[in-house]
Amino acid sequence: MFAYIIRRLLYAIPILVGVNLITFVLFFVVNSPEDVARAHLGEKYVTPQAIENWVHEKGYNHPLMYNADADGLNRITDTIFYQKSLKLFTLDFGQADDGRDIATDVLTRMGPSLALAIPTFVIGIWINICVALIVVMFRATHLDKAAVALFVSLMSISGLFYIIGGQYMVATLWRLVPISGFEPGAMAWKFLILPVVIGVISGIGLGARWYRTLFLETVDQDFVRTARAKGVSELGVLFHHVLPNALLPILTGVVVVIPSLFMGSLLMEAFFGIPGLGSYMLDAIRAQDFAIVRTMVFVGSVLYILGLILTDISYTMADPRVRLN
Amino acid sequence: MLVMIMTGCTDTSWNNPNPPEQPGETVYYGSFSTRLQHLDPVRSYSAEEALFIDQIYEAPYRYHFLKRPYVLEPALAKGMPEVSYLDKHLKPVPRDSSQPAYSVYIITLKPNIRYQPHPALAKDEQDNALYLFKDESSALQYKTLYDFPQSGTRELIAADFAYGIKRLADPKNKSPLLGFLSNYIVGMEDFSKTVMAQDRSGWLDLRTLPLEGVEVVDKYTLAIRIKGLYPQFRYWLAMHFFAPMPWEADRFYHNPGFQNRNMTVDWYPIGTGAFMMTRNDPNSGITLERNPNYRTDLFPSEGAPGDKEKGFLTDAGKPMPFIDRATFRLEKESLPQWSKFMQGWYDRSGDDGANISSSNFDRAFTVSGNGVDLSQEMLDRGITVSTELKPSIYYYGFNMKDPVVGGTTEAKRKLRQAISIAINTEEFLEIFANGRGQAAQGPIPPGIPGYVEGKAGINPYIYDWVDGRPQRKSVEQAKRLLAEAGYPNGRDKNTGQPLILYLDTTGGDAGPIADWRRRQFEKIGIQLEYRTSDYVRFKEKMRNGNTQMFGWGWLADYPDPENFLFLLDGSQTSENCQCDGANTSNYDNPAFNLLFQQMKAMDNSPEREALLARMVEMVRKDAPWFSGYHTKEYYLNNSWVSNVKRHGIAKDTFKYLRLDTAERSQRQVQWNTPVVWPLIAGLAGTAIIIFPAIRAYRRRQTQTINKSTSQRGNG
Amino acid sequence: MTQASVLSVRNLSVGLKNRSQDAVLKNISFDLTPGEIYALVGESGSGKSVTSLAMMRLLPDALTVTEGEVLFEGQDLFSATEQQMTAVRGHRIAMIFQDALTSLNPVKKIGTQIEEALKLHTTLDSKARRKHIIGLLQEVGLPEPERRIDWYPHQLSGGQQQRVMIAIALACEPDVLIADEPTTALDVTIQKQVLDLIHSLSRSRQLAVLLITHDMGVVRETAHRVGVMYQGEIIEEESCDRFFHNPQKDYSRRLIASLPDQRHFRDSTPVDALLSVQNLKVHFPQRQGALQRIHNWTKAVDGVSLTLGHGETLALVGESGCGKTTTGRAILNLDQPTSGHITFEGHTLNTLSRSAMHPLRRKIQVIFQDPYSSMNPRMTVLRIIEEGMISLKLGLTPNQREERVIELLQKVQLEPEHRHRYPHEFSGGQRQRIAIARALAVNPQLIICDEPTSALDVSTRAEVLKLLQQLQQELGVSYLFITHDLSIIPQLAHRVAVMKEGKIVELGVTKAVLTQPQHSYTQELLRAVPQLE
Amino acid sequence: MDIFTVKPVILWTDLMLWLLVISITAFLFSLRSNPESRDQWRQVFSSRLGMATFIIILSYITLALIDSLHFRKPLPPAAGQNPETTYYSNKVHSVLDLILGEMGERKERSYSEPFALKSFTKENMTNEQGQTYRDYPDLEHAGSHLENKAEHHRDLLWQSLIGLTKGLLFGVILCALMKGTTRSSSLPWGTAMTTILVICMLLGWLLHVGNLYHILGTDRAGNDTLYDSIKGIRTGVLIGTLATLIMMPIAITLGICAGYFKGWVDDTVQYLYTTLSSIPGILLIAAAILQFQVFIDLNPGFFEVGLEKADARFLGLCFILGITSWAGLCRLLRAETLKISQLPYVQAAHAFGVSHIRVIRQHILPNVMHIILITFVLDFSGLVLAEAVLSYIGVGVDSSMPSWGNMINLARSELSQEPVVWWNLVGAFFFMFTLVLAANLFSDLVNEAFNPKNRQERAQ
Repeated sequence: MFAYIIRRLLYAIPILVGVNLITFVLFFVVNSPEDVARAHLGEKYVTPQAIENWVHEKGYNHPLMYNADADGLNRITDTIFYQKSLKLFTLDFGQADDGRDIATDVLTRMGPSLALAIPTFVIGIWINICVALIVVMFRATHLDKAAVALFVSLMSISGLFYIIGGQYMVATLWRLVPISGFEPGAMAWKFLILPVVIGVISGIGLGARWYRTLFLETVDQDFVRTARAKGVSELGVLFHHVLPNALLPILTGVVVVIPSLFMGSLLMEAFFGIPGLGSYMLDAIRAQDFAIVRTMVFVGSVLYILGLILTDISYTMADPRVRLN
Repeated sequence: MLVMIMTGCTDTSWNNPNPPEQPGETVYYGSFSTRLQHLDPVRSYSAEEALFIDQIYEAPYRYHFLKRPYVLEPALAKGMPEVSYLDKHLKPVPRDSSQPAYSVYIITLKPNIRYQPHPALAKDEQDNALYLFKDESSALQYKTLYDFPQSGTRELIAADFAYGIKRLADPKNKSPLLGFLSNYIVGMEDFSKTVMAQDRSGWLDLRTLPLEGVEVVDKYTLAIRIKGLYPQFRYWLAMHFFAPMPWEADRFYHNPGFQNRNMTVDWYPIGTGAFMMTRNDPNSGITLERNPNYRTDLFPSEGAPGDKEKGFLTDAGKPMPFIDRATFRLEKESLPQWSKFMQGWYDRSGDDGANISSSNFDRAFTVSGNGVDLSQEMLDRGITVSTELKPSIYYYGFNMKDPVVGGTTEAKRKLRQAISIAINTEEFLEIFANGRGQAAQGPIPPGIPGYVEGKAGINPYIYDWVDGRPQRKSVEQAKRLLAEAGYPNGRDKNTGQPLILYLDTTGGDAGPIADWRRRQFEKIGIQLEYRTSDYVRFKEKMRNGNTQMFGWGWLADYPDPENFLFLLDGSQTSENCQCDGANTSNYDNPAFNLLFQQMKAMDNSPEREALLARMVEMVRKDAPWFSGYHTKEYYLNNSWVSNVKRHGIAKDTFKYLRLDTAERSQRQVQWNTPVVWPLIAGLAGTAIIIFPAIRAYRRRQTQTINKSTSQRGNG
Repeated sequence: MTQASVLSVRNLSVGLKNRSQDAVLKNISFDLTPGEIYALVGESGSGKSVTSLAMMRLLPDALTVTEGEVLFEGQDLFSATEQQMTAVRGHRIAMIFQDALTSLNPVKKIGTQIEEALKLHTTLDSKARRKHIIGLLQEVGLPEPERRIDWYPHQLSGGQQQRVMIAIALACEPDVLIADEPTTALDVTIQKQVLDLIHSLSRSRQLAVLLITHDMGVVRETAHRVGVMYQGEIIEEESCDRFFHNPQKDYSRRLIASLPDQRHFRDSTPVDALLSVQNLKVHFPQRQGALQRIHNWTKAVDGVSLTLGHGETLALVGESGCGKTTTGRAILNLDQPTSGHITFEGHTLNTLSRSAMHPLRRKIQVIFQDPYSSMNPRMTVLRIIEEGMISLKLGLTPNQREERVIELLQKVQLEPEHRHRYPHEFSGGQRQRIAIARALAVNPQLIICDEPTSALDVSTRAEVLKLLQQLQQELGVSYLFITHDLSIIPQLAHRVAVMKEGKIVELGVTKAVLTQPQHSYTQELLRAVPQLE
Repeated sequence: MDIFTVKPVILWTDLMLWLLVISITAFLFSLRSNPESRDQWRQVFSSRLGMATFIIILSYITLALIDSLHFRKPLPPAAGQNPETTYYSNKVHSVLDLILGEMGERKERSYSEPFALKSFTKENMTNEQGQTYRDYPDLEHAGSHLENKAEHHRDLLWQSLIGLTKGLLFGVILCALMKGTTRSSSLPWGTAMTTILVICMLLGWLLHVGNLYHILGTDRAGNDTLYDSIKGIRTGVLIGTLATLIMMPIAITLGICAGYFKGWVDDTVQYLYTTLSSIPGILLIAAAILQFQVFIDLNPGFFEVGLEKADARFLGLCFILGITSWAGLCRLLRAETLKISQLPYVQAAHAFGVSHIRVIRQHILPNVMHIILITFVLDFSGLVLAEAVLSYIGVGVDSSMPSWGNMINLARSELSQEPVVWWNLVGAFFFMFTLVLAANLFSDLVNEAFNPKNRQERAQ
């Protein structure tokens, strides 16, 4: 197991390099550092000198990938790619193009993101599973059919409508919660409850439907029949035999996203004015702030890979048959 | 969920987004829409940022809060600057002598003005700065500025201004004005060079380096020498670029490792103003608090005519500021921001920029013949409106270098005039700006010397004066001009090729406005194509002058026609100035340039008016701009807010603001009674779903095989 | 036997839920008496399993009972409520299923799975339960139960898993045990043990056993009474001995006749070797560690040597996992041997490159075990059969190919127009014929038959075997016949090679090996084969 | 305007959409030969739901197709113009615009409620006496055919009847044609007919009444909301199909190669898709789109009319969406190929010395087709929804392209109005919801029919 994790981590390195390469190319294939500079300098009275300074200070005054007029190793190391992108491996995120330290921003913004994402995630899964189990209990009945129809309709509605509608009704019409905003600490739930509820509801359609199919697949298996032959009641079958086994495929879908929760939810944060990483990314992209984007991409992929490893580990815990190697 | 609702009930109303306040303090609740980039007085150059730092930093002079037209008054300075003139040998000469080589501005400060409490000024017993660190490791426990337990203050001295100006001259601080002011302040350019020559690894004490044009005469007196005559310079002295900066602060912020924690001047201001920044979270909000060391500053006792009636003078002579704390939340979306204002959680409809999105505007105002009135709903809520005609102009420009629309030939002029007529600016304002603006008759907006009211002030090439108001010439007129320009019905009179014009935008070529604009051109048979691009590309095109038509705008730095007409001065084209020229349409008219130089050097006077009139006429004739308008901003104030007279240029207006908190809290409760029935309905609904499920399960448990039908138990 | 029946099924009929007119079961009736083993025999799809599930009210959603009753100690189970039913299942009537691995919950310890039944139906406390479970495991003959009680199903062998199933079934001392194909998935030796176990249990516990199977041998060995099922009906019910001596219905006769004749052996005359395998080794690496270094080898085939003559059949016998299939694949050059020589007509196959192997491919062909997955479902029979001709460049025109295909189809007793059909339109037996045709298409000299009959019903199995022999006589092709079923060997193979753990333990003329086995393992195998008399 | 003088504009997306449709139909026909897949299709269509949803989707696609025939109208010849050269308007129309008739051109000044005759907001007007007063002004186009506003409702009813009957007639003709072509089988043609009739009647009504009133009102700039929603169909359908189409070739080749050849090929492919899928999708999309936009802006020369720019960006979006969803399909195919290549019939093929190419073409590809098909239908609805979100964030389709996402984006702020402006949201919602719902239901059925796992379950 330990060896396995080591191997996965080793395997992660080339992936991360690739990821960096992609983002890097994406940004500099059309943009020149000067463009970035102009985007970040003010409106009026911008002199070439000022741009020159900016580029120099931000360290964009190197060749992109390969430095021809350097010698030896410097040809590689004395480039923007090496100094900006590969530095990330040392978890040195550097400064955003507007001069703020990225690491601090990421850390401060992580809180709100998690405060929103984790409840949505946990409650969501819990509710989905419950709903799915109930539906499966009544499989092959009209209740089941109706439920599935409901699920499909629910998942056919764009998330935007859930958010817009929910915000409009609950916050504007009924004045039950603040429309948007965020206060850290005890007050937070007040701002979070609506986005969480909306997030959960908008997820039910897809989630419950998926879990239902998983459960149904398990219900048809031999060992469930055995359990029934043992005289286990319907509920017993569902909870002691179907659920534990159906959890395995659920794990693959669920565990992998857990680390990604840190990345926050773009839409929710935008609509509800929650200062999380989601909106951070959005702003960075709109402002063409390569420093932030490359960091977020890096962090994102690290978390993703983490998720993959976690998935495998959780698998070995849930399923005695699986051995890692 | 229910539990949370219960706890929610302890609050006055469930949807209060504001944190609880200490009893007895007056807190202002506001919002801002764009994330702040720079708070460094020498660097920041946007209205959004000025909204905050102008409360904190003070310049020697400021604009009178009430008087119109805009006039300067001393702020940190004791009186207005004494200006004297020197020839190139630094001999004093009278002003009217032909073009003195230098002007000297002597500024005398008020005594014992003190800075806000700030750790940079904290001292220990030996009177040494408390927070100076050898290396990064010893300062790690201080994550933000507010982690420092001690703080101190000291008196403001003339040297601080010198230091501030030197920071401006330091290229490292990336002041947008560096290039511009170098043309005026003597020795600034050399200073920049010498500074960059130094070792810039740590803190560089700028006091050690001389800046020829800036001289500290004594503790309270500062002399600034600028090249030639530039009367408008006094306006610059009213902007935060000339705010004092204590050298201790600069040293403090250069402590090792502070930079990495965003502890910079650019992030934590230190000023003498009425407020100081006590929380700066760019992601969620900003808090200003009353500066305990603020000097006695009394509310003005005289104002513009009519201010007394409007009640702007009720607080005359009272010490400012009137609020203890002002919290601003970052509101990226206009919808929630507006809703919160309507719920009474924000005191004003917004603090920065245009803050009533046009969809909300329809709700707030009723546009009637004689301007814009508050809607009944607003009146019922006791909401008041304060308007402001910004000294600004938004316009579309022709690139005078462009072969199709540019050039000074009669034909081209006619083409431009035709287009200027065809684009119905009034309709544009009516539809898209809800009449929040006034069509421009020339480059100079109202409230600025050179602007002429009434019949005399209209643009005769585009408007006729019909029963007491300017009326746009007819489309036929435009068509005629177009035909004369060689494009009958928008087709080349030789080839019949349709005339296709290209407009460069950053906005994208879609949406209602784009459609509308296309239709305007179609009226005279011209096909309009958009060339969209992001802001950077756009700036680039402008710089290289490879545009044909473009949208642009200008917000005045100071209320002087020079600040507008220089946008058309030949020396300001990108080509001539080798910079992002302010003269976007590359209008280079020798006669105009000549007059500009004269006008620039003059104080306001009838002669100057005459010059201005001639220049404006030239511009109207050549029509390098079209469809220009001056924005008129509307701000809504809840009933409990008073002393809210908008100022077109000055942003330091929070200290004048007064709140009636009692009324506020009472209104908030009244406006925010939650509607509970949906909750109960929801809970009931779920119960209704759960209940039959349970019963169905029961039934299933007691099920037997009924052979006749095919209904079966669980299988 | 005149004992009172503990459970009796009265004209039970089962139909599809939505279309209940076409019945799956028609008026099934039989009785079970304590201590008696009642065998329900029939080929796949005859409705044996449905019967058992219907009795337990465990039918899949698609099916539904249309009429009839199941009297357990006099009361009708169909009129009992679901709750009452749960009290009966596993407590009074217990059940074991065909595939033990899938029938056990993979994520629960076997101890827990047995305990569950006890929890439900007994009042024992946890300590007592554990004791009881260990007792059970001993009874069903699971070695060192104290340790294994905490194992997971996948850690046990197939036989052990089936024993655990039985333990679960017996946990609450039921009166009736329904065993649905309990041994089909097992090797002969294990099969014997399990059957013996059931047998002894039914005697010792006075257990009424309903044994559902398709294997007449098994029936002969264990059952007291026999019911023959055919298309959802019990067409004949008899005591075991009488049934086997004079069956009434001719379907029953066919069933019995289809059992391979084990008295006559094919005599073999030594012939010159077509294929010879010397000391063949096929090892698969086991990787481990961060860098995936090979730390060990699985020795699938470990030094096999054999020869096969022209027109000869060599049976390669062994239990699952003994490496017989791998040997076959190695000869086909589908698996790369680790060492050893495979010589075919003087070419050493395992040294040849892919291209050099190509011309030889037409000489060696293969027939696979599973008739369902051995043909591409998206190709017509024609294209399946002619694929080899095309790829091996027999230089035939499309028409010639088609003629050849027709001819082959006739040879394997299929209709020429079948060539335009798709595999899934054929029965298992027919498919196996197509597979044979495909193998013959390139008229090879050697065909490797990898368990070609083990997935077939008894009757079809006999036919396929007969066909293979005919073809051998006609074409003089040699077979390497890989199988686990000793009973079919005598009439099929000239010589037999018995394989165990990658090695050949005994190789010789069929008669010699089967009558006087030398190696103990061979003897064990033979003992396990169910005998009809 | 006669058809021959117009100048056809062929956008890349038009081309691809037509190609796609043609190829899919071809693919389906090729499948018919195999009885197994024929049964599967029969199973899909034998359910009423399957038939109905399919026809709904079909009508959407048809609209999209009609909307994908673009052309530019010629300008009337001007004085001094030599006759053989004709110049064209820079406005691009599609055949659908012709069918929709005036709907697109009938712009009001600003908001108006559905079916309203008067504007939504008061304006000040001058009466005969010349004094100004405030009231709701009449709409320019809606109900302009009425000489007496009083009979508004009666006229509405009457026109609706006309529209419905028109649609009905058309529908009947269609059904008749269908009856002629299709021999009766087990399929529920009845349902098909009714669905067709209903859709035709609805369309007929929309077309007829929509040219007299604003059925879904107008938006801020006075554009007919119904028109926008209908124009949004093309975008929705395109994004749903093209994105998958673009990524499919890569995914198929790489996935199958990885699964079949294993070894280093497998490692490389796995590396590729792990890398790609480990980049946060939204970031990748946003960054790519923004950069692509910059590229477009840098080379305005490539594009003759604005629409082509939007189209290019749209293609870019499809491509990047394809890239992001590429990994999933690739992974599936790899796994399936691994499984299949172990199956006896592939082994047998090896025993016959069949070449790799042939094995892949004959044995692997046909047997992973169901996966490709299922992914295709399953992704469809997801992509349509994604478009809305991306457009909201501002990295979706070009804002000049009519799309539901853009509509929602514009309509958001209208909720704060008093009284609330709901029709723009509702319009987008309705059209989007119908398509996605139909797609979801249909894909369910397809999945059920083609997924071998489900097939086994049915076998039990």
